[in-house]
Amino acid sequence: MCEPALARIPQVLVHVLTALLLPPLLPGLINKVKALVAGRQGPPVLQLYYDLAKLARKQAVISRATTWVFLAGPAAVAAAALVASLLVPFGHAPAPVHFEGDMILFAYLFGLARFATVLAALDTGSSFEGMGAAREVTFSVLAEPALFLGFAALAKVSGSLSLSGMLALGGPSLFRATGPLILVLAGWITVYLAENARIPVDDPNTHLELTMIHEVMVLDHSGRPLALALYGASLKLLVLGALIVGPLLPRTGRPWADWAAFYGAMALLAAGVGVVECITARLRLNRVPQFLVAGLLATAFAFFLLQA
Amino acid sequence: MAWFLIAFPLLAAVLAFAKASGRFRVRLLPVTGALHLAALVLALVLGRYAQSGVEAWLGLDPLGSWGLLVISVLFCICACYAPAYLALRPERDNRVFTASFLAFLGLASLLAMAHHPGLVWVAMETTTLATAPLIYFNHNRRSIEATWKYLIIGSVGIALALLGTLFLAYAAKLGGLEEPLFFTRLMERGASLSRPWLRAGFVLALVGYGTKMGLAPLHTWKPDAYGESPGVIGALLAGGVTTCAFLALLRIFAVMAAAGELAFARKLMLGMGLLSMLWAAVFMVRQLDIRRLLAYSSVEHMGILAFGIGVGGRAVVFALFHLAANALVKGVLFMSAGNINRSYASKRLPYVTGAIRRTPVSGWLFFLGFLAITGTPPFAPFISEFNIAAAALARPSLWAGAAFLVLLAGIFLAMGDTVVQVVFGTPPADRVRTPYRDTLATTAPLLVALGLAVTLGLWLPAPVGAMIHSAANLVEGQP
Amino acid sequence: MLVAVMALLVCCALLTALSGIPGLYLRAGGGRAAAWLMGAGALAGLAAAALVLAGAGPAAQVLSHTPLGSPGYLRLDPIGAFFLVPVAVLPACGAVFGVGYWGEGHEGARTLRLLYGLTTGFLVVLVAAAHALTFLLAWEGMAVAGFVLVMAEDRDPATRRAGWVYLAATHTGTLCLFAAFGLAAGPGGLFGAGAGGFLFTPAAPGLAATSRGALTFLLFLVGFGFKAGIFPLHFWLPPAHGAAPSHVSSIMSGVVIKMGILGLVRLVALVPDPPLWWGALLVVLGALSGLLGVAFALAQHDLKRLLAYHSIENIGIILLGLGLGTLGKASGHPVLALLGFAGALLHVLNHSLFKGLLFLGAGSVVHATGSRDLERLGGLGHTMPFTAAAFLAGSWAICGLPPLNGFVSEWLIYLAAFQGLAFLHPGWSVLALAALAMIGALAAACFAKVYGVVFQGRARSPEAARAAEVSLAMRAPMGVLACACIGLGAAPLLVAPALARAAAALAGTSEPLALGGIAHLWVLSALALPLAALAVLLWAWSRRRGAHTTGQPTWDCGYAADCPRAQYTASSFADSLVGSLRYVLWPRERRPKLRALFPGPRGYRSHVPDPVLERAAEPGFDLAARGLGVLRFLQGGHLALYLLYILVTLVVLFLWMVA
Amino acid sequence: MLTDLLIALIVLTNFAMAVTSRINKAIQTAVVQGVLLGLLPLAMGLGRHPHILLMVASTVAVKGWLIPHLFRRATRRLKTPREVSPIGGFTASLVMCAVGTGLAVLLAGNLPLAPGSRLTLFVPASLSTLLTGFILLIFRRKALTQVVGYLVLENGVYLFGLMLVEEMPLLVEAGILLDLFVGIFIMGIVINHITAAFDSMDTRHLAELKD
Repeated sequence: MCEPALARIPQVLVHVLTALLLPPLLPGLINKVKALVAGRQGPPVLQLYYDLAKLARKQAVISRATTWVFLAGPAAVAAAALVASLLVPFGHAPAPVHFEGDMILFAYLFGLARFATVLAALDTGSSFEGMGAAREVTFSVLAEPALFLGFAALAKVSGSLSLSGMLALGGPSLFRATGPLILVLAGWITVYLAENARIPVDDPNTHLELTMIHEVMVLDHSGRPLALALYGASLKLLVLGALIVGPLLPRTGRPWADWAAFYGAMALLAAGVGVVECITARLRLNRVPQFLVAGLLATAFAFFLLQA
Repeated sequence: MAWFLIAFPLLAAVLAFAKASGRFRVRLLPVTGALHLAALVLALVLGRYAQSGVEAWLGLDPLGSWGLLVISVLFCICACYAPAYLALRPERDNRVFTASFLAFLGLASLLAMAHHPGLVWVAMETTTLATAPLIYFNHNRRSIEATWKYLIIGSVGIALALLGTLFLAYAAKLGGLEEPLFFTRLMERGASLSRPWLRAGFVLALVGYGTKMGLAPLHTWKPDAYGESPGVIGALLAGGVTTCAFLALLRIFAVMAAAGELAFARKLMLGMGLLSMLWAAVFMVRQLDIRRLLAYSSVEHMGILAFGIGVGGRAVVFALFHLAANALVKGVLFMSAGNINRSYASKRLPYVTGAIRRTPVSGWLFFLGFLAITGTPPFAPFISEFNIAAAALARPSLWAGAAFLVLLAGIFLAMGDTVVQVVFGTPPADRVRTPYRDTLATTAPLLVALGLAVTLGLWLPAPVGAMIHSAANLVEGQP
Repeated sequence: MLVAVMALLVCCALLTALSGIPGLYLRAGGGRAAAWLMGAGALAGLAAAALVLAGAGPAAQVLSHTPLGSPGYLRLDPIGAFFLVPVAVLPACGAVFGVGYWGEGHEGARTLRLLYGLTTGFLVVLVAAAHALTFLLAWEGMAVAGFVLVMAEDRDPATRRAGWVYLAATHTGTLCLFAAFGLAAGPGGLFGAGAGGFLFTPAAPGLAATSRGALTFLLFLVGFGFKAGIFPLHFWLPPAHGAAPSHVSSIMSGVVIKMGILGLVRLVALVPDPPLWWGALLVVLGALSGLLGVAFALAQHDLKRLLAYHSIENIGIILLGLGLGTLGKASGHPVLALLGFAGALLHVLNHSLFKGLLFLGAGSVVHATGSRDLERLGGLGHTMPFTAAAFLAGSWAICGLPPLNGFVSEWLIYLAAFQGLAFLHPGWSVLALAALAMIGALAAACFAKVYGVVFQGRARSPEAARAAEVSLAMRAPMGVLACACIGLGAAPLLVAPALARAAAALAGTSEPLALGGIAHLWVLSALALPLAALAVLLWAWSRRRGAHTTGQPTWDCGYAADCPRAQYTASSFADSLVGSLRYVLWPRERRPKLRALFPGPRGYRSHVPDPVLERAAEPGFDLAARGLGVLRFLQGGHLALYLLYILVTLVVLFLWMVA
Repeated sequence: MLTDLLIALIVLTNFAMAVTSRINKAIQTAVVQGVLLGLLPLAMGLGRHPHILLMVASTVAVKGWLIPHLFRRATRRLKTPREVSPIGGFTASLVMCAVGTGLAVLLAGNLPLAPGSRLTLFVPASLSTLLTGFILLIFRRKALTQVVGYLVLENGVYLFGLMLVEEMPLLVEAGILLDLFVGIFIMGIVINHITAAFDSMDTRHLAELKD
């Protein structure tokens, strides 16, 4: 519920600003960590901010095969991700908008984003983008149930049907449900990597279009649409990340400390992703479903562990 | 009045046989039918049927009235159709046809009104003989084969029915009854009749009249006779002759019921009913000849009638109702199939396809008739089939009801497969088209029949409903 | 007030049923006359529904006496009124569409119009039928009229086959209903003995748990399941919806199959204490239908067959809601019951809107290109922008994506499943959740494929290249339905009171709980607005004039050969999913064998047959027919044989009598 | 005593019918059976009723003269082989006939007669004759021999009818005479048509209508 309590205004303000401004930092962090681990200096941490600024000024090239959907896609992605960011709590405090069943809307907003991306990709009529789109939708079939089974497990533990409630596990229930929680998080991490097109599911830095998933879908985008697509992707990194770090964050009761903990956790997550990208190889495409099935099974198992 | 109903058609038959003019004969048909129906309705409205003397040989009791009403209406419809049909067959002399046609009505009236088992039997016998020339109307090898089979099987059946009647009489004799053995007396004194003789008599009557009715496996003459005779004759046989035989059987059934042998009789009826439906279903599968298909459908519906009687209670009411439903819809089916045959000069798949294109009215009527006969609302058979099924599920057992419904489903599938192929699609291009076209004369009687079937499916005049109810009571042995 | 409701209902039924009549006598303009009449009928129906849903109370009307039985009975209660809404709206839209789509030039256009109206009339009666005979009358009337509609193009053998399969399935289902109504009547039956047992009266407590109650439920389930297209009784649906003219497919899929759901809803509403297993069975069947429906949809390349399989999927979703609600009712949790039922009911409405829209869109595509084969379409978004946009709205909605209406109902069902976690054995909730999530993802995959292949990219065939936008008469209904999808998605609160009333009637709770309050429907509206605004804003920003150049070909990674046939096809798009589901879908493939170094042209074919129809029902019936053919000798023409039967019958009966 | 003798003879004619190979012989046997039946009422001591005398006369006339006369005319015109051409041989027919008689006895055992009735042989004999008629109908191929079979079957019914003829003469007489007269008459007409159309009476030609 959105109590328009005056006291929450600063909280909400920080939340919104975080959602708006923080995301492009995360890919920078990941890349920096990757570079450092690999012994390179790597691009600046703020590289994506520069890229976005530049793209916003550049002229876009639009294929004559496309329709309005091509441009609407990235806009819808960014819009959906922004609205979704309002639903997920960044750490300690409830999200700006929270209500019973908000996790369903949350998940479906990302579904919307995916649908929009895929349609924008198919609008070009290119085989490569079709290929990427096909892969994206294929993998989501396994990612979605994993996400929902995780929700179900958390709802069962917390007794809440809202993201803000189920992610804010109190101490006792956290202890009671450590095992299931770990399994849920493990499952969600596979979802996280898949949804954000990271190794081992997808390699954002690959240069072979035939093997790409997300990158190939925005192959024809340029200029502002590309900026929106990139921004949307980074926002996804933040928002889904908040889902994973949420149950683990401490509740200090002091807003600034909690915020700091959240930022720190996100940085750690990004670093973790970077490290994973360094030490694992990309899976063959036909192995990806197995990876996701493992994630799905982890969440399902978590749920049945709760029952036992 | 009773005498008029019997004698008038017979006189008309004699007149038709004697009078030389073909045109006159043809006109005689609808006139006789209409007058007969009018007289019957008048008699019923005047209430003359309510026990017109227990000790009379002839009279309109509820069961007989209902049966005769069905026959008379069907006859009227067939008689209105027949002139148009005969006009299409100028090469055939219609003297015997019209005479037999008219004689049938008189004999059927006799049967429906007869109060004596012997008289009923005589009427049934003569009805068989009167209809044999009708089957032979086409005068070719196929029709003679059909007639021969009809005659031999029918005669054997009728002989058995006679023996059954004699057994019944012997049972009465042992019970101390004396002539005349009116049904009413037999039922009143039912308890004193000799049970073994009664049972044996009923078995014989069931086999005998069942042969005339066409219960499987006694029905074997039906596909041939219905298949080779003109459509209008098929309609009259399937709705009229069978009704006569059913009435005759019900009379004896009622005696059984009154004598306390209801359970025995019901079991037999139930079994024969289900067997008939099963047999019909088996032979309707991939049946390429539409007339034989209709014949098997007739077997099926005789099975439904028997089944309904066998279920007993409420189902008897609906079995009697089904008599009318079946007669009307079978009329539509046989006559529309006849029209379709006439247009294609064939009655078999794959030659007869796309009937709604070549004979639109008959094609649609055939299709609607199919839907009606398989129990689709709002047609009358729906009311009876649904209620019989519902009653059967409650009693005697779930299994009887389930078997009934499964067979109905199988029959629908089997019949529909052929009917859809016949009705829809494109007429074969390489077949000659005969000059036949649907006209008002060849379709209006069918429309009337179908309209009546719809009406009965939605609404039944209260007096008729009361008549059916008291007829059902009579069948169950409560006069 | 109640008199007015009944009058409006009868008006609606008559106007729609008779809408085809003027066309029989007019030389031209019959379609328009029918559309006007259907529209007027729809307004009357909507008014009646609105009055009842606004709380006017159920209106009842005794019809004339059926022969030898109790009187027929019409009763418009909130449940019926809720179903009346799509029944009024969709056929009217289809009639308008038909003006452009199925003009006088078509063979049998008049028959089609007549039967179209008649089907609608029967539908209207059906939603208000409160008596077994009335119900069956309307039910079969609808089914048979629907059969003739499916047979509109009966010169095509495939259509005849489809029509026949449909008729066979619907009649088999009806016979199950015969049995079910028969069992429900009388003492000990669910509906009791009052009025011959055929009146829809609430069951006495405890009856549902008896074995007779169980059998009754199962028979109803099979009977209604045939109509609704519950897997594995769905097999008639894809061929029939594929073969029928599109505006017919639209009402078939949009409202006719919903009547199966109506039947189940009526049953659940009349039973105060359904056993738990009813709900569980519904949930399992729902998950099965939903998953298999969408999986088979994915593998289709005929546009209308694909949509038909999606109908099976959505029936699955509705069943999930209905099952969860039944579980709630059975276990005495009104919130769960209300959410499940409300979700199911709303999805009935929603599905009829967006599936109607999608079939009309498919009809436009067929009308413009003459092809239903996805692989021959493409690029229609350029030539048919309106149809494309409308189809996109429908696709959006059917995938259950916010902020369109499909999301709202799925959201309610999700909520019910989450609620169930606390109250029920969680297995049912988890099954429902996992199934819903997977269905959602697969549906999105499927509609990405459809929209992408049909409307995006470039034309794959000359027919597709020549396509032009359809006429106003065809666009207008699509527009109306698309607006309804968007409107219901953006402001579900508008229907919440009506929905709550219908769901409460179903759940058997006397006080209609404020659904808006429980389910936070208003938040959905509140979030839909910024979402849409944000998207539009960003879109406007990214397409600002001067910010882009057009006219370039797609960057194809260096492959300059500009050949539309090299585009990704529908089959390839679905290939990886179909491949991983091949143990379920069992595709028939013909792969080329490439032997030589420079192989010549080769073809590749794949087809996913319907498992029930093409692998079980048809071969089964064929086998049965051939098996029974062996018995033909019994009627072999020999008189001696026939006489032998009589003798044997006589002897057997005598022996039986003696024994 | 005399009745029992006559009935025994009638049953014997049944067996004779089963093994007769010539059409003419079969007809003759049927005639003998018919005449025996016709005389039976006299043996039963019913000769005092005038209407029964009338019946005896007419039965003997019809069965002993009219029907064989009709048959002979038909066979004479035909010039076809004179064998009855049975299905399955004469032994089979005979065995079945015996089985039928056994069945008849079994069945009759279950049907109690009026107390003090002396007509104990009537029921088994009538049923046996009925079944023999059936067997002849079924296992003979010629249309004419089938009619003979029908005649025997009728004889069975008639035999039973004699038990009732005293009390219910009308029922029995009307029934049996009508059946015989009209049935045989119409069959004769149809046989004429058959022979005209097929040049033969062999019913194997009459198996064209089938499924």
